[in-house]
This record gives sequence, C-alpha cells and structure tokens, in this order.
Amino acid sequence: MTISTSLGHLFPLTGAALVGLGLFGFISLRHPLRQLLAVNVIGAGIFLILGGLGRGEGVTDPYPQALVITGIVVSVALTAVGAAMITRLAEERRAAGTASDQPKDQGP
Amino acid sequence: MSPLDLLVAAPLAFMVASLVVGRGGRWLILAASPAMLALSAWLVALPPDAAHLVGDWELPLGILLRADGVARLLVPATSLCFVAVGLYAWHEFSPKSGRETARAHTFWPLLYLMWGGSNAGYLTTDLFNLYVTIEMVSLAAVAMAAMGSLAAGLQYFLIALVGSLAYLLGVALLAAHYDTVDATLLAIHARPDLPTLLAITVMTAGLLVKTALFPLHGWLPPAHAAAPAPASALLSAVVVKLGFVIILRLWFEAFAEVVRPAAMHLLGGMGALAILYGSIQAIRQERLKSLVAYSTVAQLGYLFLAFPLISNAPNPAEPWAAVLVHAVAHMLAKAAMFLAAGLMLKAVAGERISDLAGLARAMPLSVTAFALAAISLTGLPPSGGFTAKFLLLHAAIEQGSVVYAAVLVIGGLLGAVYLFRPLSVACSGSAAPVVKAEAPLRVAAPLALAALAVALGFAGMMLIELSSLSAPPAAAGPLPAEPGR
Amino acid sequence: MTADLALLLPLAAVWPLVLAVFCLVPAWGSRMIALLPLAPVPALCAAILAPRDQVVRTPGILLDGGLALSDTGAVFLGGAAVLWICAGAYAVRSMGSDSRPAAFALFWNVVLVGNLGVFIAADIVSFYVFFALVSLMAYPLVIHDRKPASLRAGTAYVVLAVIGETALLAAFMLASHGAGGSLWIGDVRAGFGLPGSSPAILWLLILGFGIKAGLMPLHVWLPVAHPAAPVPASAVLSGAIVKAGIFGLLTFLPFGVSAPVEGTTLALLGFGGLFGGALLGLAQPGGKAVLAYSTVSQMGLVMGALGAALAAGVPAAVVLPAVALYALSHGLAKGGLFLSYGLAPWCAKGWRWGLLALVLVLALSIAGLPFTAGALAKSAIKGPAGPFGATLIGLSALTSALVLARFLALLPAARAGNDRPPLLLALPVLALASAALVLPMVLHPTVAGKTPFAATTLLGLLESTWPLALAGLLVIGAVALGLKPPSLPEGDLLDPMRRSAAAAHTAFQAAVRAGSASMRSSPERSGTAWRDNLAKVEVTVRDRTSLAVFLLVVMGALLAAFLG
Amino acid sequence: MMTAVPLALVLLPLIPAIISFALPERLAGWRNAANLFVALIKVLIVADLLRQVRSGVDLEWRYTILPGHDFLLRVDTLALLFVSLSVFLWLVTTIYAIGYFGRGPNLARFFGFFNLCVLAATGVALSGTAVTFFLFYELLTLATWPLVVHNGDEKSLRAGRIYLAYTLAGSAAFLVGILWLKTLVGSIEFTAPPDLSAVPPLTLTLIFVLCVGGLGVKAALVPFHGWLPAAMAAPAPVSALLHAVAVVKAGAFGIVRMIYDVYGIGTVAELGLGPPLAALASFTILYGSLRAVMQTEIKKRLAYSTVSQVSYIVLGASLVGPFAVIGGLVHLVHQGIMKITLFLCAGALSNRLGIKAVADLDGAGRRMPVTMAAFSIGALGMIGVPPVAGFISKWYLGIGGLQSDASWVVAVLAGSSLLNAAYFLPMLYRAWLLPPPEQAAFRELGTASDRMLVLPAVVTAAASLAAGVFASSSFSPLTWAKLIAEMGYLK
Amino acid sequence: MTSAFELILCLMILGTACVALFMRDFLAAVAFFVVFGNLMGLAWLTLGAVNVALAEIAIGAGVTGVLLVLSRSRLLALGEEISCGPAKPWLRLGAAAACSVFTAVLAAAVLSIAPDDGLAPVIDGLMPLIGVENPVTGVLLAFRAYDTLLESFVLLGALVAIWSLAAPAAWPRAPAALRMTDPAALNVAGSFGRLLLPVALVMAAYLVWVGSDDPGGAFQGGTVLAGGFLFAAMGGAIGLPRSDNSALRWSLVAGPLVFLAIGLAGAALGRFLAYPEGTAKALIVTIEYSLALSIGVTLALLVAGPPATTETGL
Repeated sequence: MTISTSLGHLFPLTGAALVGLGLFGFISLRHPLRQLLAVNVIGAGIFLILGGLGRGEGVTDPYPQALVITGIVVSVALTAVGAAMITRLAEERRAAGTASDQPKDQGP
Repeated sequence: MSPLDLLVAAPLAFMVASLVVGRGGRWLILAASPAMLALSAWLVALPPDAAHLVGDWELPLGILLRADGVARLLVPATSLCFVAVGLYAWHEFSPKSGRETARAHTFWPLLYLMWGGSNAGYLTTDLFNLYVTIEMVSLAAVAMAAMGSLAAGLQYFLIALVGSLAYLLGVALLAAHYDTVDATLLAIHARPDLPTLLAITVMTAGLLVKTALFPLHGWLPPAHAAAPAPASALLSAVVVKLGFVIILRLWFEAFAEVVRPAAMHLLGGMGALAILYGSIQAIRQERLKSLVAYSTVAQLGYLFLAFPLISNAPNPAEPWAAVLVHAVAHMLAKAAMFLAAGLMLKAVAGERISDLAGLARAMPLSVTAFALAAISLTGLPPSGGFTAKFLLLHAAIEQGSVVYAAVLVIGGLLGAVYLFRPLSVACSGSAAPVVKAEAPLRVAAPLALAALAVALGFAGMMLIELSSLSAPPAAAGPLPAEPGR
Repeated sequence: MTADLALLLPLAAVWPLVLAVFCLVPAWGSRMIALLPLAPVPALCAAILAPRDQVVRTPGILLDGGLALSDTGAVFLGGAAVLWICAGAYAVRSMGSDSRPAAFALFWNVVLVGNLGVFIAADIVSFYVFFALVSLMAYPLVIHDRKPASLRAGTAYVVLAVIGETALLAAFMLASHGAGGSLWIGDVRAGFGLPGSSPAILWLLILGFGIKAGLMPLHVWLPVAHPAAPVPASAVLSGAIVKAGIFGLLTFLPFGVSAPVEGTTLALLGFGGLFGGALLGLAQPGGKAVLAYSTVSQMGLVMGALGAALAAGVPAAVVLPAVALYALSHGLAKGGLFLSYGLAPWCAKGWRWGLLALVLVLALSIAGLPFTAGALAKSAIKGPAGPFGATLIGLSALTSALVLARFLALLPAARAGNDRPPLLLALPVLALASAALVLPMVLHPTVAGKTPFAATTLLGLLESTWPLALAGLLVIGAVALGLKPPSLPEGDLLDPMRRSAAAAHTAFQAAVRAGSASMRSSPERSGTAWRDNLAKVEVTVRDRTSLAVFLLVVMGALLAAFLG
Repeated sequence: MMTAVPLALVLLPLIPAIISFALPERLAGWRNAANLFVALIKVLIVADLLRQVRSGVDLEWRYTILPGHDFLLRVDTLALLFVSLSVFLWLVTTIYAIGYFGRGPNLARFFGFFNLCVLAATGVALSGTAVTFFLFYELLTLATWPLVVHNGDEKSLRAGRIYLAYTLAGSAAFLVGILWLKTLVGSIEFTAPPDLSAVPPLTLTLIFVLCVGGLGVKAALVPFHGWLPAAMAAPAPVSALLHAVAVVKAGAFGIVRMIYDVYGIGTVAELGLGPPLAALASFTILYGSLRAVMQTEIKKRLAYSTVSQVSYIVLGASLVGPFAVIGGLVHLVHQGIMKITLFLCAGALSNRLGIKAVADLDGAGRRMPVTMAAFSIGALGMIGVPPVAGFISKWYLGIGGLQSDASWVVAVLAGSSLLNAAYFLPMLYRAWLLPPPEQAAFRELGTASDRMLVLPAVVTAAASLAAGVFASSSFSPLTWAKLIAEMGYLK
Repeated sequence: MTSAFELILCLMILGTACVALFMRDFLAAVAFFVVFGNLMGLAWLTLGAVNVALAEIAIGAGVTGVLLVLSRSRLLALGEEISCGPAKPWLRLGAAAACSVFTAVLAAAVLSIAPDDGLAPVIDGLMPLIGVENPVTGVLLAFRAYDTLLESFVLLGALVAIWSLAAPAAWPRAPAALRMTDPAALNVAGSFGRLLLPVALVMAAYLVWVGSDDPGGAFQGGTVLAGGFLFAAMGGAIGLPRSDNSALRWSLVAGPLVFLAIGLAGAALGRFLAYPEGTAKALIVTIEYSLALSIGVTLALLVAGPPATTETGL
C-alpha cells in the first residue's frame, strides 16, 4: 500500500501544529497548571512527529514506537511532579498569604 | 564488567538501597564515596579506545557507551563533587530524632539519581538516551531546587520541561530523518539540510535553557540561590554541565561538518554577553548565595565563549582542553563555594553579604575554602580556572579575536570585583562573631574541593592530554562488540 | 715614609668621624666636648706633612674615589684646622655647661669631617659627599639653642643648602659625563675646556658654591644663620665652613679658559656683595650679624675677584695661591672676631681694653691696613682681580672698616661679676688672633713667591690707607654727632621671601582642594539608575513566559545562523 | 644545570606559612621562632647562591605546565639582586612584625600570608619565563590582599578593593601582552630573548605598552598609582613590605625584565620606546613627590614618596644606557632598604606613640631618638644626601641620562631631590626641634618587644648608610648591579 | 476514505487541543484534554502502533487527566483560580506570529523527511535472538533496554521528588486521601473500586503477558494496575500507604531493582544488559512483571501526591 506523499505527512504535520499550538499556549497562558497542560500538548505533538514519520508500508517502525512509549512515561512522571509542585506551592502560599507564582527572592 | 556500566549502575543501586533502607540512607554515602571514586579512577585509567555497546546490540539500534576525553575529565570531577557534597550533606540531611523531614529522606535517593544520570549522560553517545539522562538529572535538580523555594523550583521545572521537549523534538526529527540517534553515526551521515539544521537548533536551544546561558538564565539565580547549600552546590556544579556537554558533543562531534562559523559566533557572543551580564548582576547582589548563583551565570558564559575559539583554532586541542578544564574547575570551585557559603551563612544565621563581617576570624577554614574557590573562579593563578582562561585567552589572541579576548579579560576582572567583596567583608571587623564549631567533615568538604580546583592549575599537561582523547567513531573500525551476537 | 704620611689624609677625615661615633655612646657623649680641640689635629699634621698631589685611593668606599692634597688645599686645610682647633678649645669651656653637649660635639665632629674632607677630596663624589656633610650637618649647629629665631634661621639655611646641593649634584653629573665618566677632579676640570661640555655646568657650580659662600642674592641665609649658632660654631661657620664654597669655586672653575659671561656675572655679583653686604651690615643691630655681613662682604670680594679672573682667562696658577691666602687670612681673622665677641662679656676693665685692642687689630687686618696680614692678602688678590677689580677692592677697605667699626661699637659689655676671662676662653682667642696675624705672613712667600711688603711703595701705601682714614673720620664724626645707623632686620630679603612662599603654598593648596572637590561631584544618581534598570531587566528575564519567548528568539537566531 | 635548589628556595616559606596558619594563637612563640628560623635559613641559602652565581654556575628548574609554556625558575644575577634584597628585608620585617603586633588578633593569618608573599616575591625574582613571572606576579597580588585588609576596618577594606582593582587589571593587561607576544614569537624565555624581527613594529609597540602598562600598575607609575596611597590603611609591616620590596618592586623588576630580557635594548631603541617611558617615569617621579608634599599623614606621604622613588628604577631601565641600568638596578635595592627604614620607623611611631599625622611628630625625636635617627637617615637618603645610598642611585641615573642624551633627566633628579627635601625635612624638623606635646615618659628600648620594633629599622638604616659609603666594595649592591649589567646587558 | 478519516482525525486532534488549552473553565479544558488524548490514541491506532495507542490512552489521557482533575480540585479547595490570562494582547499577537513561523519551519522540515520504517527490517532480523514476538517490547527491553532501565528510575525519581515536596510535618504520613467526600459518590465509587481492583490486577497481568508477543507490556499493564489502585482508593476500598511503609518501598523498587540486577548479572557474564543465550524471554518477562508492579504503584502514588497532614478528600 502506497500512501500519497501529502497524506503520509499528515500526522507529522499535525504533530508540528500541536507543537506550535502548545508553545503558543505556554507563552500566552499564565497559570502553571495550564502551562503544564500546554507542555503535554507539545509532547504529544512531538511524539506524533516521531511516530508519524516512522510510518512505513503497512507497519509503523517499532523503534520510534519504543521511543514514544518511553517519552510518554517520562512525560507523565514529570507532569505528576509539576502538578504536585503547583498544589504544594498553593498550599504554602495560602499559609504565607502571598499570591504569585513568580519566585519572590529576587535581588536586593 | 566495565566502569562504563558500573558508573551508572552503582549510583542507581545506591538509590534503590537508600529507598529501601529509609532512615539510615545517609550512611550509604560512606560506601558510595570510595566505590564511585574508584570507578572514576578506573575510567580514567581505561585504554584510550574504551567503548562498548550496551547488551552488545549493534549500532543503529543499540546504545554506545564510551570513555572519551570529556567523560574522563567530567566523570571524576562529578564524582568528587558528589562525594564532597554527600559528606557535607551527611549532617544536613539526617533524620533527627522527633523531627524527620521529607528532605532528609528524599535527598539521598535524589542525589544518587542525579549522580547516575549525569554519569550516564557523559558516557553515552545516544541522543535519545541522553534525553532520558537529562530528565533524570533535571528531575532530581528540580526537586532539590524546590527544597529551598517552591516558587523558584516550579519556575525552573516548567522552563526546563520546555527545554527538554525542545531537545526531544530535535531528537525526533533526527530519528525520523536518519533512523539513528547515535552521535557517532550522525557524524558520518549528517547533511546540512533543513530538518538536520532545525533539529540542531531546537536541541541546542533546549539545552541552552537547561544550561542557563544568557538570556535563558532567568530561572537559575532564584533556584540556585534559594536551595539548601548542598543542593545549590550540585545544581550549579553538576546539573548545568550536562546540557553543556551535550551541546559540545552535538556541535563538535555529531554535527561538526554541518555547523557554520556564524552559529559558532552566535553562541560565542551569547557566552560573552553571559559573562558580562552575569558579572554585573553578581556585583549588584546583596545576598551571598545570589551572588554565587549569578557567578554561575557568568562562568557558564566562558564555556560557550570557547565555541568559536575551538572551531577557528589552528590547534583546537588547546581551547578544547580549556573549555573542559574550565568545566571541571568550575564544578569543583562552585561546589566548594556554595558549600562554604552554606556554612558561613548558617553560622551567622543570615543571608546577606554584610552578615559575614568578621567571619574570617571565626571560621577561617570556611573562608579559606571560599577564597580558594574564588581564586579559581576568577581565573587567578595557580588554579584550574586560570589554566582554562589562560588557554582561552591564548587562543583568542592567536586568532586575533579582540572581542573575545577583551571579554575574557574584563570577565576575569569583574569576577574579582564580585567575589572579593564577600571575602573582604569576611575579613572586616575586629571582633570575631561567636559561631558554633562545625563538624570537621563539613568544613573539609568545601576545602578539599576548592583545594582541588586550585591544584588543577598544576596539572595542565595531564588535563590537556586527557581531554584530547576521543573515542573511536563507530565507522572507524570494528567495535569491540561482536555484531548482533 | 711618604706613603705613611699620605695616610694622614684619610686619618684627618676618619679621626673626627671616630670621635663623632663616640658621641653617640650615651655615657660618653657629654664628655666628648673636651676632645673637640683634638679632632682637627691630624688634619693640621696632614696639611703640614702630607705629600702634595699624591692620591690616596680609598677602594670600596663610595665610587672608588681617593683623597689628595694640593698646595691650595693645604693652605685651606691648615687654616681650617687651626681655626677648628682654637674654636674647639674655646668650645670646651663655653659649651661645657650646655644642655645638649653630646649633640653639639657630634655635629661639630661631623661638620668638621665634611669641612676638612672638601679640601682633600680627589674625586667629585667624595668632594660632593664631604660638601654635603659640611653644609647639611651644620644645620644642627645653627639651631643648637632651639630659639625660634635660630629655628627660622636654620630653615632658611637648610632650604638654600639643599638647593645648592642639588645644583652641585647636577653640575657634577654633567661634568663627569663631559669628562667621559671620569670622577677625578682633575679630569673633570680639564673636561670643562672641551667643546662638548655643557654650559649649564658653570652656572650650576656658581649657584651651588655661591649659596655656600654667600654670593649676594643667595646670601640671605648667612646673616641669620651664623649669628644664631653658639659662638664657637659661628666662628667656624664664618671662618672655615664658608670657605668650602670658595674652595669649591676655586677647584672647579676653569681658570685659564675664558668664560666671559659667567665670569662677569660672578664678578658683578661678588663685588655687589662686597659693598652691599657691608652696607647692610652697617644697619644691623647685633654684633654677630654685623660680623656675618662682613663675611658676606669679604666673600663677595673673593668671588668678585674669581669672577673677574674667570672672565679674563687668568690662569689657575695665578688665581689659586692668591685666593687661598686671602681665604686663610680672612678665615682666621673672622674666627678670631667671633670668638672675641663671645669673650667680651667675660672681660671687664683692663681685660676689656686688651680685648678691644685685639679686635681692632683683627678688624684693621681684615680691612687691609698696611703691614697687616690682611693687607698682604688683599694685595695678593688684586692681581687676579684685574685692574677694575683691584680698584673696587681698594675702595672696599672703606666699607669694611665701617662695618668693623660698627662691630666694635656693638661689642657687648662685660657681665657683672666677670672681671677676668677664663683661661680656656681667652687662650684660644689669643692663639687664633696671633695665627691670623702671623700665618699669612709666613705663608706669603711660598704663595706669592716674594717676601711680604717687599715692594711697598709710599704711593701704594697711601692708596691703600686713604679709605681707612676716611672711614676713621666718618666713624669719629658719627660718634661725635651721635648719629645712629638705620636698623634693618637680619637677613634683609629673607622675610619677604618667606611670606611670599607661604602665600604661594596656601594658594596652591586651595587650588588643589577646589580641584579635587570638583572632581568628586558624585555620579551617584546615575549609579542608582543603573541598579534600578538592572533589577528591572532581571525581573523580566526571570519570568518563564519571557524565557519561552527568548527560547523562540534564540532558536530563530540559531536557525538563521545555520541557514545563512 | 637542572636542580631543585631554585624551587626549594621559592617554596621554603611555605613551611612557616603552614605552621603559622595551623598553630593556635597560644603557641605564638613557636610560630615566631619558625618564621625567624626559616627567614634566617633563606638568608644563608641566598648567600651561598650569591657565591655560586658569581662563579658562573647556572641553576635552573623547569617544568612544563602547558604546551609551549614552561615553568622555569632560574638563578641569574638579576634574580639574585632581587632575591637577596627580599630575603634580607624579610628577615628584618619578620623581627619587626613580631615586635609590632605583640599578641594582636589575626596574627596567624598575617604571618601565613606574609610568608606566601615571600614565596611569591622570590618566585617573581627567579622566574625564567614570562608566564612563570606572571604566575608569581598574580600570586603576589593574592597573597598581599589579606595583608592590606588586615585591620578589617572600612578604610582597609576600601584599600583592599582599590588594590585589587588596580593590580588585577594591570596583570590582565600584562597577561594579554605576553600571550600576544607568545603567539607571535613562541615561548618567552628571559635568558634567550625571542627573535622579534618578524613582528611588525606597531604590534611590538602595542604589546610593549600592554606589558609595561600592566607592570606599571604595581610599579605605581602615574596614572596607575592610585592603589598605593590607599593601601596605607594596612599595618606598618605590610606597608613596609609592600612599598619597599614585594609589590612595587615586582612591577619595576618586571619592567626591567621586559626591556632587557624580552625586547632587548636594541629593539627598544629601534622602536623608540625608551624616551616615552622615561618621560612617564620622570613625570611620575615629580608628580609623586609633589603629591607627597601635600599629604598630612605620615604613611600617605611615604606612599607618595614610594610612587616617586620606584619610578627611578623604571627611569633607569627605560634610558637603556649602561649607567642608567646600573642606577635603576641599584636603586631597586637602595630604595628598598631606605624606604623600609622609613616605614618601620613610621610604624614604630604610630604603634608606640600613636603618631600618625605629620603634625603629631613634634618632639618625636626626643621620645624615640633611636627610631627617629634611623628615620632621619632614611629620609636623607631619599633626598639623595650623600653618603646615604640614595645618592649613589641618583648619581648613576643622572650620568646614565646624560649618556643617553637625555640631559633633562638631571633636571628631573634635581627637582625630585628638592621636592623630597620639601616633604622630608619638615618631618625631621618637627621630630627633632619642636617640643613634644606633653612629656609622656617612654623608654624606647625598654622591653624585648620594643627592641624588636626599633632595632630592625636601625639595621636597615645602617645598611642604607653602608650601601652608600661602601658603594664600590665588592659586596655592595652597586657592585652587583654592575656585574648584572656587565654579564647581561653591556656585552 | 482512509485519508478523509485521517484528515478529520487530525483536525479534531487540533481542535480539541485548542479547546483544552484555551477553555476558560479548567475542568472542561481537562475533559477536552482527555478527549484529545483518546483521539491521539486513535491516531496511533491508525498508524498501526497499538502499543503506543494503549500507552497514550492509559497514561497520556487517563493518568494525566486524573492528575489534572485532582490538582484542579486541590487548588480550588485552596481557593486558587486556574485562570486563562492575563496575557498582554501584544504578547499574544507576537507569540502567535512567532509560533506560526516556528510551526511553518517545523512543518517544512517535517515535509522534507520521507516517512519510512527504516529500522523495522533490522529489528525484524534481530527479533529471533530474544524469543519474543512484539518488536516494540524487543526494542524496549532488549535493544534499548538501557533507555528503559533509566526510564524506570526516572519514574521512581519522580515519586521521590514528589515526596520531597512534603511539608516538614507531613513526613512520613500518607498522601492526602483520595476518598470522595460525597457519601453517595463514595458508595458508588467504593463498590466500583472494590470490583475494579481485582479486574485491574488480572488485566494488568494479562497485558504484560501478551506484551511479549502482542501489543501490551509493562507500561500498559502497570497503568491499568495504577488505575485500579486509584479507583479503589477513591472508593475507600484501600487506604493510601505511609511513605515509610517497607512493603511499599519494596514494591516501588522491585522493578528497577530486578532490571538493574539482571543487567548487572549480564555484565558479570559478559555485557551489561545482555541476556545469555536462550534466557532472553524468561528474563524479559521477569523484568516486565516486576516493572509492571512498580509502575502501577508508582503511578498511583504519583497521582496521589506528596505525604500530607490534611485528610481532605475529593
């Protein structure tokens, strides 16, 4: 089965678009939890590029698949850490009564 | 058995052990230190072409481990830092009766994770494997940074995440394009086409975030300044180096044929700006640890300033050695400095530079450690920092790069300006503040590191020799592994 | 045998030095006064016995120099030794009850070394060293009594002395270089004639030695410094130390080589001093000041003669003996006068008359009364001075006589209770006076090559006597009329000079202060602004959104760099 | 001959340094003994070396630190001149420091760094290559900094800052200079001057300006002299050491090395570099003296005097004539012993009598006659009054200037002498002639500590007198300087 | 037909991503994110990557979704609003432009890479050596086992990192309980959870077992296990363990430890992470089971968060 050249790139291109979208989200969103979500979108996009470009005739290359699985696991681990940090920060801030997620210990 | 495996496996085993042991986890450092130092020594002593494939799986697919000059210099240095920091932290992160904290328990597994991760990073040539190691190190680093300030830790975490993903994007493009992510193979096959260039670009940019090169350094000072002293030491000394080493490998090994001089100068320019900017900000700081953190920003600039100098040099071995020696010297000195700063600040229960008054009298050894580290960081002889800057300056002058030479000189002077300020405050006053005596081991750690950083200045020839070792590229000959079993 | 005698020269210099070192021993210091008369004895022996013009090398000392005694030097050395011996003997008694005897003895000996050394140095470095010793170490003698006036005088003295030293150093360097690096005085002087030698040398020499010898505009220190010192010190200052300057000029000025401009200048200044000094001396209220001015005047005479000789190119062989004789005669006589001045309070009644007689004789000798040693010397020096100079010298007898008459008038009255002077004071005065009257006579044949007064004619006698007679008439007239001389402060120009120096100093400091204040107009505001801006930049850079944006920018830049 | 003797000579002070750092304060006696003992040993070693080198033995120790950059220690005549000066003065200053400080705070630190300074200064002297020189030059900066800030008050901290700013900038310039030259002509070894003929003159000139400018900072050439007066905040033994021997001399010594052993007289003359440098040195001489006149604090005045005096050495070196070289070199020693005398005395005065300002000197001569006598000898020597040593230097410099057709040098020397007199003589005047403010009883040599404070100055004063009086004896600095000139530069 | 489906799928993926990112209500945003994850899974299925699809749906959508919902509710309980803004308009515009350019360049790069399964033949050739059928498992646990080993430590490290965030007083307590506060919901969830946990165990075991030959494996199995644990915890069927519970510790490290031990044993015999002739499959399965257990426990605790003093539920 031959895939038309343009369609063969469909998923990777979607991946590229997701990366761009996620990046835009990261820049334009302020709340860390949303940024975390945006990062996940970027990650998904990258995986799609990686997997989509490994699409062969009939099967998809297992090599990128393995890389993607590793990537997904790493990504969820990091997301969990991020989420935990965000909640702990909120708790601490509540205890201290300040309100910003920007580090406060700046300069003199 | 080979140190190439054990250097990664042993810390991970210690991580597991420390999780299982729980309360007594800190004692493991007493076993880990000699073991890891011995392994590092073994690594250095390996024959020049030492390399092997993990599980003997052939290259396009498998993962190649090797002991090149970079690894042989940085792995032992990293080990030294970890050992010193570990011994120092043995007091700080100990579960005290009745007041056990999460930190006392989790610091140790994180330390080993970081240790294993950075060793893995220095030893592998596989770019995806590097991604995993970066994440190992970043994860531990973020957790350690968050121990000081959650806000700073979160900031670091998010931006590092973006950096990691940028790197991963590049790896994805390369994997798809070349069907391999091994640096040694890429060195043979790489073509200067758009995907490759974009891949290098995003990977480099992502790593620059992790290495905190100006102007992407914003996360570093708050995170490094706020963390507990041992954590700061590791963050500034070890963590940022990994990203740099990967960039070095990408630019001078995997894509040596692809990278253009303009890009070299761009990186060099950013390095120069980092030196100036970091130094000026450091001068402005009132808090000791902020100052040291900004010094890291500045010092990292030197690593990148070296890029154009290496690529243009008639004899690249010298600037190449210079940049590695600088990495090593900065590692040792910065770790020493953070540890010493930690001791001093704890003693006076303050954080400002002005709180240090009279400490030279009260805790001479800590101040000495700080001073020795400052000497190396400023690049004053005799020290590793001097050797590095000397070679860089030599290269810059040789190539007639007035701008780089000027930045090197000015950077050194600015370094003296900010590093001698805390020292001079420590020397001030006539009455010595009363401070609690520190455990000798804690003082010995920074002192030993700083002394080593200084002592590096005497071993210039050896360092150059070591650093110029390059592992055999994959295609250069049959690999020690039998193909495909 | 001769070699042994030559060693008297180093001994002459070393012996007082040894005594000086003894003065430093606390237990001995105050008793060293008693040994002062012994200090110049080796020098006297050397002057008489030491072989002439034989260089005694002093290897290892200074720049490998040496000592030597010329004929002229011997005259100076001998004269100085006699004066120092007498003055030293006088000091034994007069300074015996002083509050700081050790210091006095110490510096007395050190100055003595310098003074004697100047006359025997064979190389310019040694000469310079001795000269510096004699001029700078005399300062403690000048200010020995620590009175404010003495201190002021000392300051003036030392300032000018240092300037003089510096000028000399410069002159010697230039001279030595001109002589191809040789340090021997003979070579150096020979080098002056060479075309390449710097014209500055002569001027510097005149300046340096002129200050020491009290050349007219540079003389200001002398009338204040000499009177300030204790009596024996004044005696050696005026009698011997001043002569070091004269000796320097004598040694280094290139007689025989015509140097019209320098010579004429020196002559004019010298003769100006001859009269100016005398006139100013007349207006002095203090006896020692009058004597000091007389010294200025007399030295002016010598320097005028030297200048005239230099301008005319008179050969050294003619100049040297004559001047040496004059210097000897003046030195001994002036020393005697100073000591007499110190003796006066001790002398009452008959003793006073005796003293007055002595002083009168000495004064007349200086003024040049025929058949005295002074007249002898004066006639000798008229030769090199040339016709015009000779006329002036002849006329100067008038002013000299007037000045000395003024001194006579100012001789202090006896203190109550002193009716006869102590022997230890009187004897040295007597000895010195007799030496002053006799020695020139004795030496005249060897110096001038003819017996004294052999060619005395009536006309010449008249010529040299009328000014004295006129002076006598004037004095008698003045006394008869009860005229009082105008009173001028000591050191005429010194006060205005000091005031203007002080004013300049104040103005300079004010200017400096204003300058530094204007430079310190603080750039602190801009510093704060810088800090604020840096902080702002840093806040921006730390935001993770901006970090992401930067990341994009860096990527763009990198890609651009890669692509093109 | 390859031997470890030079290395041992350099490293010897490490022993007392470590002992000083390690011993607790209550064992101060042992510390002092160790310091004195090693200082003495060093004097003996140097004496032996003087003998050997005079007989033509060539000692060196070489170690490659970086490719193309050798670490070379070499005992030559010029090196020994500096070394013997430093070991002698260090012995003296050690004794003095023991008397000066007694049992104050920070002494372990002081003696430790003090010995490191000796190490660095000896290293500077024995350096055989430009890089080696630079290493020790920098080490010297570092080792002296803690001494400058020894007192720990705001003033000394400020002084320390200024000191570092100047000297580090200076050595950076120097480093750039030697690296530049190295890339052009290869290794720069002092005994084998590089062949500069292929290098364009403009480049050579630029490098020369960089190097001499950099070295000129430590040598306190105007306009790089600002650190020196500020560094007066340090205690007296430090000032003595900084001014007389270590720091300023290292700079001047470096300039001598640059002119004679790197560029060579011929090249310097060809490039026309001598006269501008000589002019700068002359300006410094006059400017320093002028500023000294304006100072009201004793140590400040002495500091500006140093600014002025050290430039004599530079002047001598830059005139590139035989006599000028000798004059410059001999002044290296003469200025050292005279200036250290002055500082030791100034320190003794402030330590025992609390005299810091010139105005406080009234009657000091009556209260501490021995000290003031030594001070007077030093001061007269500085003015150039014979037979103290300063006169000899001036003499050779003046003749040297004339030999190089620079007769204005004589004027400069004369002007400087006058200015020197203008600021030294008033001090002597006050000390000896004005009555002390109150008759405080003070016995100058009463205790052992007092003797240790006063006698070193007497020794150096005597040495400066002897160096002048016996200038041409076979062991005088002058003879040695002539030997250096004959063996090295006048062939 | 296929093409149209793929096109629509891609558009939906992009659309849901947009909504998930920019929706004002965060809960809805998370819901869309879960949808997005599932669509991604669909895309992977379309690509023939069943292994990835399973992982994406289980981990990418499932676990991440739960994580985000949980965080939201915890933040809301703390009174923090998870707002969209405020971003300055010029920043949005600039960012949009920059990201568009970036996307365009990326797309261009992607377009110039020809999709191919270049390494598939190589892998196929190597598969017989290890005796398993699933090539993805082969890559993960044999050819690139090193990656996987390190990755298992990343997961473990993430948990340690989360633990390190615990407030000083909280250590070594259990994480904040996941028990639902609403009794009715608790009841439903409780019974559901009690039912689901054994099912999940069995399913996980099955997934791992088939993983060696068919799609599935340790990660997928572990995720299912984690899901079971989480539901049980929410329903109150099981409590969350204290962090110093030694059984917990052992189960956390079991996978990495076994993996590492086998790797080191290989090193002792010849090469690190090399499986001796004929033992490959057995070893791989051993590793997979222990990994699945550890991954399950780790993921569940990752979601649960750091040890806490409060007992707040959902």
